[in-house]
Amino acid sequence: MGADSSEGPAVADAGAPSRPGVVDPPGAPVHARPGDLERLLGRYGTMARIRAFEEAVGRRFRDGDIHGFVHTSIGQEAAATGACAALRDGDYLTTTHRGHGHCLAKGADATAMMAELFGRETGTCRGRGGSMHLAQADLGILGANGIVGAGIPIAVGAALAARSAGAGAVAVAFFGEGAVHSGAFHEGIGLSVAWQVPVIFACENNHYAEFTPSEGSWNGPSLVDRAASYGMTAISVDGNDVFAVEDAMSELVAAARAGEGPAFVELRTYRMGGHYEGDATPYRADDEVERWRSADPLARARAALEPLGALDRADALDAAAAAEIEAAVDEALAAPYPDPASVLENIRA
Amino acid sequence: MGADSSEGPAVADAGAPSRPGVVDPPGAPVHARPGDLERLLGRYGTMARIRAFEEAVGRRFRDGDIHGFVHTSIGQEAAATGACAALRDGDYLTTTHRGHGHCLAKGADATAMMAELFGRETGTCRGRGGSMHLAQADLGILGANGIVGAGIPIAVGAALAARSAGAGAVAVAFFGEGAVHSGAFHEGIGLSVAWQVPVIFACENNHYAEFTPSEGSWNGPSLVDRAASYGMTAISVDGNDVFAVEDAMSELVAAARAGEGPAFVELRTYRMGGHYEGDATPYRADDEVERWRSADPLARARAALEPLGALDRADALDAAAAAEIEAAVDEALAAPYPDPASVLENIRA
Amino acid sequence: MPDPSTAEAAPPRYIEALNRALTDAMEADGAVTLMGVDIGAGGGAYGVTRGLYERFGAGRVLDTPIAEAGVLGAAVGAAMAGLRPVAEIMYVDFITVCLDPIVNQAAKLRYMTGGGVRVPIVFRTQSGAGRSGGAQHSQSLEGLLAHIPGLDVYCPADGRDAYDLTRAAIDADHPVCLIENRRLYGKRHPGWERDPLPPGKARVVRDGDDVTVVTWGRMVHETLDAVAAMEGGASVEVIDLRTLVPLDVETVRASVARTGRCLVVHEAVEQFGPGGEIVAQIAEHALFDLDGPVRRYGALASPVPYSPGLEAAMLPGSDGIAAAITAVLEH
Amino acid sequence: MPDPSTAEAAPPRYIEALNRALTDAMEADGAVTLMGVDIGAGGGAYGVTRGLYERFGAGRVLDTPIAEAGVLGAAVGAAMAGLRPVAEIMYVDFITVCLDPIVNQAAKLRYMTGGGVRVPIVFRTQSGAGRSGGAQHSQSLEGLLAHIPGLDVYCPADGRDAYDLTRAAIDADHPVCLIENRRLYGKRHPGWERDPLPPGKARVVRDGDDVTVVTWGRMVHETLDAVAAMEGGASVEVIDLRTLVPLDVETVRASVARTGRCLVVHEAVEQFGPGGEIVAQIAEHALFDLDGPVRRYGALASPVPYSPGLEAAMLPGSDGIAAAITAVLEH
Ligand SMILES: Cc1ncc(C[n+]2csc(CCOP(=O)(O)OP(=O)(O)O)c2C)c(N)n1
Ligand SMILES: Cc1ncc(C[n+]2csc(CCOP(=O)(O)OP(=O)(O)O)c2C)c(N)n1
Ligand SMILES: [Mg+2]
Ligand SMILES: [Mg+2]
Repeated sequence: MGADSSEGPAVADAGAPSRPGVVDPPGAPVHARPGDLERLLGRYGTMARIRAFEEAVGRRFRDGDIHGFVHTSIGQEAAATGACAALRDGDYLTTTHRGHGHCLAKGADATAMMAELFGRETGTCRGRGGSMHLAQADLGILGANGIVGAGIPIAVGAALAARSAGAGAVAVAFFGEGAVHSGAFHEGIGLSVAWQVPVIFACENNHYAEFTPSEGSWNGPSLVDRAASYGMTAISVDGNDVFAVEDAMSELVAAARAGEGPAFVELRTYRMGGHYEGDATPYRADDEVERWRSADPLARARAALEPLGALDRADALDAAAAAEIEAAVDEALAAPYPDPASVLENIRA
Repeated sequence: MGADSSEGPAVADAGAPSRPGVVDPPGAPVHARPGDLERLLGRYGTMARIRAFEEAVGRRFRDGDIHGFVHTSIGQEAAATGACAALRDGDYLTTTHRGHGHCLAKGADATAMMAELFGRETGTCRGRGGSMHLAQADLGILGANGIVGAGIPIAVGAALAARSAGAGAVAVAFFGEGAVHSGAFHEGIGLSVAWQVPVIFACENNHYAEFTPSEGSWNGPSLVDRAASYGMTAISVDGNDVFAVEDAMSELVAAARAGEGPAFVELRTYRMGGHYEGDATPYRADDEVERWRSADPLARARAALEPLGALDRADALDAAAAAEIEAAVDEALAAPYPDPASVLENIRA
Repeated sequence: MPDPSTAEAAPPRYIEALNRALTDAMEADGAVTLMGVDIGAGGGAYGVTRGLYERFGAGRVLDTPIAEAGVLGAAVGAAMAGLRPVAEIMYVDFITVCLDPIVNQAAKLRYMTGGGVRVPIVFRTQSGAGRSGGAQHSQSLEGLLAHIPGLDVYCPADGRDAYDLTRAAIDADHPVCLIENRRLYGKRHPGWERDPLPPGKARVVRDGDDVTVVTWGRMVHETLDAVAAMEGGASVEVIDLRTLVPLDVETVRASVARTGRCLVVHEAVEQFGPGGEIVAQIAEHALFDLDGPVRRYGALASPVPYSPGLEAAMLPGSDGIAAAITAVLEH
Repeated sequence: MPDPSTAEAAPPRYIEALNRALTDAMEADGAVTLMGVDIGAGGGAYGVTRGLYERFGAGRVLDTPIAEAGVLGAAVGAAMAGLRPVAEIMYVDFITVCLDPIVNQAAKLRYMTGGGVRVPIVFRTQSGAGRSGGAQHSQSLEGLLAHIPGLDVYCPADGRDAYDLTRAAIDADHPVCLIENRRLYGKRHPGWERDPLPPGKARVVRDGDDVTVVTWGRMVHETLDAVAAMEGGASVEVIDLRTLVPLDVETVRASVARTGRCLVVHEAVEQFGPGGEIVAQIAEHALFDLDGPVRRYGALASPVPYSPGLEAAMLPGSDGIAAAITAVLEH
């Protein structure tokens, strides 16, 4: 997942040759109507919390409080926020190594998450999991995952259980566009189609898989064509427009709840940071990052809030998010580490 | 792979409920022109040899001379014969648990193959492999395989090596339609597209995977649509018409040799026997089998030979095949078993 | 558990005991859900699940395409979301295509979540060489699974344990690998009226004073055959471990303390195989109880050959076991 | 092999030795072809393959999508068709998604074909816990691989062996699993000027008379640290196995015959782990050389926890090794 910089040379200084560029960013403001104000502010607040969380993660990582690999989702907040806004209690999700945003958006507590990243007993996983294994079963968060693609069939199985339970719940598998080449993607999607279970495959296309740009590298079809070929609804949306994501997801989720089977959505976005914290991204051009900065999902929400005269409320949400995360960091830093004597707990049940 | 009838109850008497039927067989004669006579007789001879081989396998299995699982390809002779007719020395193939026909058609010696099935030292694999692991590297036969899907990426790798070697060789992966759901199929096809190597994916659609009919069971796209979605040429041909198979394969192989990358072909056929020798096929209707009998690839070739006045020559080929296989059986049965002291040979190289 | 109605004259075959255990577990708990290739309408490659599809329907006995990694991953998700999946891997050799859901997901999820999730899942599979299945259908891979913390590994050797360990596996709230032996499927074993033993409890199948043989699965029977055929009347204690994880070291240690000699027999390859654990447990904790070397007898370090004579040379069998017992006794 | 130009003042880092071995092997033989996720233009997740893409081109250093089972399967086919592939699995933990080409294909093909094919292939991967990688990025799984006949397993512990074992792995005409240790990547180890040893030859890293410690990989250094820090001046012999398959039992046995005591140390989980094999070899063949129990010291039977304190409690380290040595000596 990244270089163990304390002991091996990091890849950061690799002189990688230039690579094909990625697509241009979409830059328009979020498409909101006046009646959407409260909803937009709600979404903005979630995005601000994710942003504040991820920025704090970066700082704490540099300060050595976060022990393992950590991958942040700065620039991808609208995807997590919009998608999870379409979900309700009882729904499930699985996510990846880059899952902080999904967990927060599904309702996980920032303090418990931060404590998990700090390896504390008060963490969501009592410090056993870390960033790549964040989970909270009572919120339907069945886990981040360190194995690319592994969460996809897990979500299909959760959807199977949801269908058996009959309460109309759905499952969402979040994964990156790098995962679509894996057998887990194919087998998971194939099963979902065979079983016609209520699962949404939410593919965050942030255009990179580690150091490799995903466009143009492997030939083959577009993400949407790929998914559609299995015989399911497959759409692509501007993943940096939180309402576009929410609206698309809401439709797919409603269909899944109604028994119409699985669906796929590509959420087009961009990873503003490195693959992992500490990755200096020698493999991509600075101007590409700059261009995508203009498509920042928070900025685009603000651009929609501005004409509604709500920028001050957005500022207040920023401040609240900053305060919440700062408090979360402080509280988490003060929390105890697990007792080493408890190391063998919870291996069997 | 099948029931160990000596010690466990066989599945043969399972009272399986009725299942959806399979598609109707194509029954027209092989489409041959007068100038094709010698070629058609050549193909007929190969098919007759495969048929005779498989029938002998069935008999020897019932007599206890074949020790392990064995899967025959009666009804599928045109696919193996037509496809391999498009290949030349230096080309590679991988096949499956149902691979006798492909090996014979690519040039393997019937006596050595039979000896392999009998577990003899003179077998193609010195009795170490058996039916599911037939191989002959000097003929480019990189192996039958007991793991569904496993041969697909192996063929992709052989094609990569062939491209590196620069002599215009291609690789063919034979596999059943049941394999397309596996990760190995997806990952193998994906790599072939990424690397644009000269490999042909030859999917023999015999309509069953073990006891499960493949049509209608898993939803999802047709085989051709599935393959085409990866961005390669994908066609479907009447797999019981040896010329249709040969012509289609010749075109795809020529394109691959010319550097045009991978391609896919569905060979529509039917497994006349059980999944394995000893399978009483309670899961399919007798009349379905009868209907497909009218599409027997050998009968269809004979139907084309008849107007050309060549039925007597076909009879002679049948007789020659019968004699060859009878001699092969006798010679193989007379061959020695491997010396048990040699059990640890060839583990490392 | 052996109630009057099941304690019939002839004990059920091993395969019938498995089928009955699945049936009873499905009757007892509507969350128990089967999935696998050809287990539904087809009744399973060997017929273990025969009749269950008809009885419980396609919603609880799920046929799947040949996509084992997907199926097992789905089973993991289903287990976390309230079902109790029993996922079949047709041959243990095929774990190579679906190891991630077993090893990196099921085995670790409860631990990684600090106890936040339960993963009640059974990976049903079977092994059993000696019938020319070839190198890809003949392996005994229980040692790989037993090395992964978070997985229980059960290897029933007779009908009674086929029933009890299947029920126990399904009842467990953690992942269990249940490894049946296909060469036992057709057999009727005495002892059906035995009281059930829990996982983690070994069974002394035969009492003896001179040497302890520790084994499991089909090798229990090969060992009993070997002992029955042995000349000279050495007194051999035979222990069936029944489950590798949890491992009943106590029963083994107590036996070795009495006999002073020990042989571990398994069908798996000896090299870096499961027998090493048992030998090591004795060498670490019971060394001074020993009057002679503790030995292993397993398969040779080779892929399983197809040809019967080679396969017999590669696999442990009753003759070899008898010879190994004699060697341990003579040392 | 250590020629004047490479015998520079400061020994190369372990990672540089690996890179140099790959470079030299690629220079020496045009059939050597690298493939793996991000190994090309990106230079590898840890930089092991840095510069090779630029030097040898995209035709010999193949970046691949995240499809390890496909990549390794392709490597098997390429190996049979004339290339000498070196396929990277970024973390040994990921063998769970691509075990079939390793275990059922590469390891068995030469045997199954009666010697008809050669499969010259290297599966390059790395392990190394202790940095909060979490349960799916911290396992030591060499024991699984060592149990499969047909696979060699090499675990270089220093720069010299990183170079020599990589070259040997690539030169071998059979499949080799080369397991690097990422926590050694940045280290410069003494001994670069040593003569190369072949696979299957253990190395006595430190002579001693009172107890033999058998280990490999990073634990070699933890053991040396432990011994250096121990009070009382016990004379500890430390053996680096270097390769698990082939296994140099002779060197171990000869040492134990002298010292009479033995401890096996590994980073892998103890339960059904690779240490069992070594203990068993001693118990089987050198029991009467022993003056005390032979012990194992490996990781606890738990998924690897994330939190540093838990992880330290789970993994073997130099303090624990010292305590284990003392315990073995005191018995
Ligand atoms: C099976 C597997 N192979 C490789 C890796 C190493 N790896 C971690 S993240 C990653 C890239 C994933 O890219 P993508 O799916 O696009 O997600 P993103 O990081 O962009 O969010 C890789 C190759 C892994 N964790 N698991
Ligand atoms: C990975 C794996 N899963 C399951 C099996 C058991 N199995 C053997 S053949 C087969 C059906 C294959 O069907 P298909 O690909 O259509 O080939 P056919 O037998 O029809 O030629 C199955 C499920 C296997 N050998 N490997
Ligand atoms: Mg990405
Ligand atoms: Mg088929």
